[in-house]
Amino acid sequence: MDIPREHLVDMYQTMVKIRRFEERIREIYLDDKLPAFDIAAGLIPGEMHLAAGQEPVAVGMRPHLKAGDAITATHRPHHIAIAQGVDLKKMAAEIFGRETGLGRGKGGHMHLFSVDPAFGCSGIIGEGMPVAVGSAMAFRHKGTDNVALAFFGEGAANQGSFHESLNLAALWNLPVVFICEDNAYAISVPKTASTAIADNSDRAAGYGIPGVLVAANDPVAVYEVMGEAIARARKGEGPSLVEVKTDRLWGHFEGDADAYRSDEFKADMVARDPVNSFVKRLTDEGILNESDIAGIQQAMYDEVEEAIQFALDSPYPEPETALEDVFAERTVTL
Amino acid sequence: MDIPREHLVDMYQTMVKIRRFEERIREIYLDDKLPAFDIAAGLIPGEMHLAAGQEPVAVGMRPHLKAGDAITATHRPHHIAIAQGVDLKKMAAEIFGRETGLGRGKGGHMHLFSVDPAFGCSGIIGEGMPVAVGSAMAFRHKGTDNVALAFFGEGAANQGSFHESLNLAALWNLPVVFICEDNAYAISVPKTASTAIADNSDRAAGYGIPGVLVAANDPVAVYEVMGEAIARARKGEGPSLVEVKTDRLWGHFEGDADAYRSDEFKADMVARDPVNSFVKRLTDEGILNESDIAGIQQAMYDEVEEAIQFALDSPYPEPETALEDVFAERTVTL
Amino acid sequence: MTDRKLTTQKAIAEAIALEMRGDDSVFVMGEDVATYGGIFGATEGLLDEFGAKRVIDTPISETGFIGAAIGAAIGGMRPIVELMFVDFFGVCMDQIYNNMAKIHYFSGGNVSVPVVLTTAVGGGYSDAGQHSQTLWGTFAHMPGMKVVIPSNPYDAKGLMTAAIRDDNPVVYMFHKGVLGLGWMTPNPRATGVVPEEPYEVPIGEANVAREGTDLTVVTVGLSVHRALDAAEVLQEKGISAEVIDLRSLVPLDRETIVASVQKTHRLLVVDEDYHSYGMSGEVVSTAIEGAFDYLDAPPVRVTTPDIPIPYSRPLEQWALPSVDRIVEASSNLLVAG
Amino acid sequence: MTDRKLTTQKAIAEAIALEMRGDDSVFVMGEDVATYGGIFGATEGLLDEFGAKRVIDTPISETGFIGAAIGAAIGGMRPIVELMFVDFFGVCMDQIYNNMAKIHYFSGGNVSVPVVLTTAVGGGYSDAGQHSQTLWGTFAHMPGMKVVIPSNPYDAKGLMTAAIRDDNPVVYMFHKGVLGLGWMTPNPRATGVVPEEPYEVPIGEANVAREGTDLTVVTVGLSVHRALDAAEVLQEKGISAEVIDLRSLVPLDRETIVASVQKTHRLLVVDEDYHSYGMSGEVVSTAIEGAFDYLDAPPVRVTTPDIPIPYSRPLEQWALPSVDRIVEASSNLLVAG
Ligand SMILES: Cc1ncc(C[n+]2csc(CCOP(=O)(O)OP(=O)(O)O)c2C)c(N)n1
Ligand SMILES: Cc1ncc(C[n+]2csc(CCOP(=O)(O)OP(=O)(O)O)c2C)c(N)n1
Ligand SMILES: [Mg+2]
Ligand SMILES: [Mg+2]
Repeated sequence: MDIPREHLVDMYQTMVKIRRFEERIREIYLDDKLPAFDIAAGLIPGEMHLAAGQEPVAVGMRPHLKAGDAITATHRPHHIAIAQGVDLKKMAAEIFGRETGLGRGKGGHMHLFSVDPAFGCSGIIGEGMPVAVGSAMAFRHKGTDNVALAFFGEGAANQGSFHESLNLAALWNLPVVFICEDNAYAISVPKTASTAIADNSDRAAGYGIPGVLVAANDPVAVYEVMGEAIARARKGEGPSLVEVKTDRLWGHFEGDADAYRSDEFKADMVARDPVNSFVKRLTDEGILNESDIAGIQQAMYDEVEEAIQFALDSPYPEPETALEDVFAERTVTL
Repeated sequence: MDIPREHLVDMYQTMVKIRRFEERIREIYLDDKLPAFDIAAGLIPGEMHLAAGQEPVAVGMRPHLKAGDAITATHRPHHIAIAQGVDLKKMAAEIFGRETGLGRGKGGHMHLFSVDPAFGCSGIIGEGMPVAVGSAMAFRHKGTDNVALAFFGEGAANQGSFHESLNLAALWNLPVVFICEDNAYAISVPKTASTAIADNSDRAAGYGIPGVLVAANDPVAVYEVMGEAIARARKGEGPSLVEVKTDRLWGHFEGDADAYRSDEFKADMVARDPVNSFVKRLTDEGILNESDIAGIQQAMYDEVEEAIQFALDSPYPEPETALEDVFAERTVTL
Repeated sequence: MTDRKLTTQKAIAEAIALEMRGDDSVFVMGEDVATYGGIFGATEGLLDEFGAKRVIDTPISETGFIGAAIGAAIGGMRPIVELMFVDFFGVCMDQIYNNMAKIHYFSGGNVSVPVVLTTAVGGGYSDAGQHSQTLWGTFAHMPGMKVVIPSNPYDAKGLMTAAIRDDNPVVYMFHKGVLGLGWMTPNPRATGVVPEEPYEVPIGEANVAREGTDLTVVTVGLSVHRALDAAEVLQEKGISAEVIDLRSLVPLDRETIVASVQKTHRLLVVDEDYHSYGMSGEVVSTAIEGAFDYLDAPPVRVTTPDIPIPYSRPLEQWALPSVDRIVEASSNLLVAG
Repeated sequence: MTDRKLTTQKAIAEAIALEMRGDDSVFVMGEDVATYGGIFGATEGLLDEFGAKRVIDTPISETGFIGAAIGAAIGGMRPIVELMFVDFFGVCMDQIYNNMAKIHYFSGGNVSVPVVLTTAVGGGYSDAGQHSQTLWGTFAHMPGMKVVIPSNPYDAKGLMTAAIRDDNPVVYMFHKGVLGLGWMTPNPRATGVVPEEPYEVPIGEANVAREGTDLTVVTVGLSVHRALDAAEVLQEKGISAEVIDLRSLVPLDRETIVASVQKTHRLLVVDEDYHSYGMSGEVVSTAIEGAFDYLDAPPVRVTTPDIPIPYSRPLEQWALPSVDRIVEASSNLLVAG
């Protein structure tokens, strides 16, 4: 496939942005929790699931998106949100629990919701897949050619909602792309101990839809497969299931001792770090030179820093605002 | 396959018993509710889901069962319970809400539980499949070669529990046989409006287990396929998914106007009534003659009548016994 | 204004039809809602008028299609989604309470989820322990969704209209015994005058179904009918019972409860839901918090005991709140204190 | 008898290990219970001792494996099955409340379902709205399962032993804040003396965690610690608070609540669960029903308001019951009436 240069550059930039964001969140998260780790302490309290290593899954779809497309992601949502273009400042502010955050500090890192672009995520495994089916119903009703994308882990593929969602989307021929981020682990449980077959993409046959395996943690491979799946959905040809073999470079959550993965496994992952592989490829192919790369890095680092600074400069919500936003005001009245 | 005569006769007998039971329940159920149908009235109040037409699914497994095997069935449970050999008197008494019933009148027709044989059913679609997985875990732990059988409708195959149960059983290589009773309808919703693919047996591939379609509503065809699936499970070779295309001759529940199925569809079903086809075959093949058949019918009718009479002769539970059996006494103490 | 009478079931279907005519974003989905018209008739006639694109039969995949209703609502639709019996909530509660009810909050008010979740509740016709529950206490306990329970045709239409127009998730529970279905035990209170035009009954306002002076009976659903029947019996005994139909558990109209108890000085709560940790305790607490000094006797609860609902008729009828139990408890309450 | 001290988390794991040694039918299953030892350490060390056949990591299929625990229990096993966070109940509640909790009843007492369902509850560490709930009111509302909630290591071990030996389904909720985990905010009350031998704490008996004369504080879980801390502050103000740790919501030890209120004449309920339609209302009603004439003032509730639990620390800390809120409400209660 001939990939436009700007798509390659865009994917690379976004990968850098994601990685930088995750690194900075990690630093700040751990900073004030160590040596005596207290999950409730620090600038970012609570659980923190970071996606370093899974950037290819996020950026591969990016060039194929258009305004109005809707995405649901998981408890590990930052990479997807960033790739879709969710406001980075408001996202950072939410993670830091500030009044200026996407959810005014009410949601936190597992509950990032954006109206434009339409993004949502969730702390419950498998919760987002049915929602994507519903987004697609709305698109069909409105007659747009938008697509809904549902991201989920390989662990989530054993949850009942996977089955129900794929059947519904297939039955109703809806514009949904289901993307399984197979990082081989669900917390400590390896896929071999959770999944009766090797590739979830093979489960697509149970719904009569295409199932495609992307065996490499490579943005270009994801780009190609996602391009087809999204195009298919846009044309009204129905849903697809895409599975990407990817790597979670760090622990399940920050603070995870990660003792369930061998040192060898972890070293192998580091060796095949997708950001490094991709930059090497772009350099080898002459698409980017060293100064391009430095420029991109600087720009992305700046953008991330600006977002974090925005968060840090923002006020915490007033305690009593906890009572607000439970219910919306009625818009329609008599 | 060479089927022992006694198996054929046994299956026929059981079909007759089932059909007679369902007919009598139907008569009594409707008798005191018509012409002004009041679901709460009569000797048998509440919902009533009868399985006339689905006898082949039930009797086909029967000759392959052995003591200790466990079965979970659905809201339409009578045929399976009878085929497994659940005490017909206690079952009838439960349906009539009597103190002598399997559940002392607490469960009713959707909640028949028997310890020996181990039988349970449920009013919630898909609820029994995970339970069968657990029965199989217990068998494995105890080192028996027993098998757990989970029956469910084609409608239930779109419920999340189907997916989770098949994956678990396959992953753990457990002795479970999942049997889909495909009567083409879930209440009024035809399978074509609920299921993205034609045959649920094809979904077995998503779990790496055998999926077998029995395309005819025929006890012998079921017998053969179930024989293999049960033998496989007993040998420790793991679970299977069996799908049987069958017919629900009557409405979803008694009182259902059944307007969603065409007259032609219904007439076709009656024309291929499996009890009639089977008796014809047994007669044609010289396995039974007219007097055998008359004898079997009489015996089965008598058994059914005896069970119903037992129920009618049994007292209703005392109202206050409603408070009993919520909790079991502790058996283990300090 | 005519005197046209409808059953509660037809009043619900009419409210939906009127909103669907006026608002293209309203659609209906659920098991057997289209061809069958809903097992309890709440969507009767809609398929014929609006077609299969707006009245959608679903597979038995409650997590899937209720979750889909959420996505559709976020995307600008106003879905009405049916959970056939409330008893089935356990297969899909995550989508309901963790997702539908919380997204607005998580989003800091930016995302709205205008779903109406309809569901049938209640027992009394021997449908046993997985088809007879009310479980309104369970739904009302969890924040972020309104919970309404009409007891008559007028309220049923008005509350449905209000629910569809509400920008929040609304759980709309219809008791099978108040619907006026031909195949249920006849109930004259299930038919009543219903205006033909659209109107709203505001969500969160209780209804004083009968005025009285000696005690307050607070209840909801079919038990409103039982309480009204009991009030007539009590009247003959010289006891004047005020009957409050809560109509909505979330928001709960605590003011009306408190005002009535301040007037009558005695409270009886009738709750078809399980006794403990539910509605009855909340209503008692509300009265205590607002009218402690007015009470002449401790409030009394007539509820379904903490047992699965039994099948056999003598067991079930004994367990559920009945006119007799209300009359007896009211009479005792009047001499207590 | 030694003075050996354990954290609550280790006390739970020890109770399980002791029962597994003595009874081959006991086994453990759940997400991350084996290699990881349970996200909250409740199954720490069990894989090493008992192996992968009796300590089983599961896929993320709560309906599947909790349902399987039911089947195994009916088949003669005594499974301990973990629902990682109670907040996840919505994906599998059908198996829990409609199946596990009702089979014994439906069978007229013929079938037993001795499952222990362990689950982590509670907030306070900014884990937001889908990982911070207690929801014990929800579980306690539905009949057929016992519900226990230890607040300290001694009770944790004794209640776990009792739960495993019980022939009924027992929901065993451990509050993350009482476990003594190294990565949670340090809590001295989470470590305590635990006998090495097996023993039972009877299910259904509340514990008077502190005796007092001026008011009764009824609570459960981490809020017991908050109440005890508040009692110390109140003591300095000259107020003597009795603190009751319910330990079990089903069965509920109503006698102990009533007796205490009869003694102190004032009741404060502290409930980390949502305010309405839950535990707090049930405890208030229990006191009213049993000690109406003894009360000098209406009971007061300190609870989590009816909002999803917010993430941001100032919001969350404001919303959950705190020592300050208990002290303030107690002080006000003492001058009320
Ligand atoms: C219904 C439910 N069960 C369990 C959990 C706890 N949990 C959170 S993340 C996780 C693992 C998810 O694995 P996977 O889907 O592969 O995603 P990954 O973490 O690898 O990105 C689990 C079990 C949950 N949040 N929701
Ligand atoms: C979780 C759940 N959803 C819906 C229902 C209502 N219901 C009862 S039977 C039925 C149809 C079942 O169809 P199928 O599984 O094909 O079995 P059949 O009735 O055809 O034997 C439905 C939807 C239920 N009991 N449980
Ligand atoms: Mg994973
Ligand atoms: Mg069917």
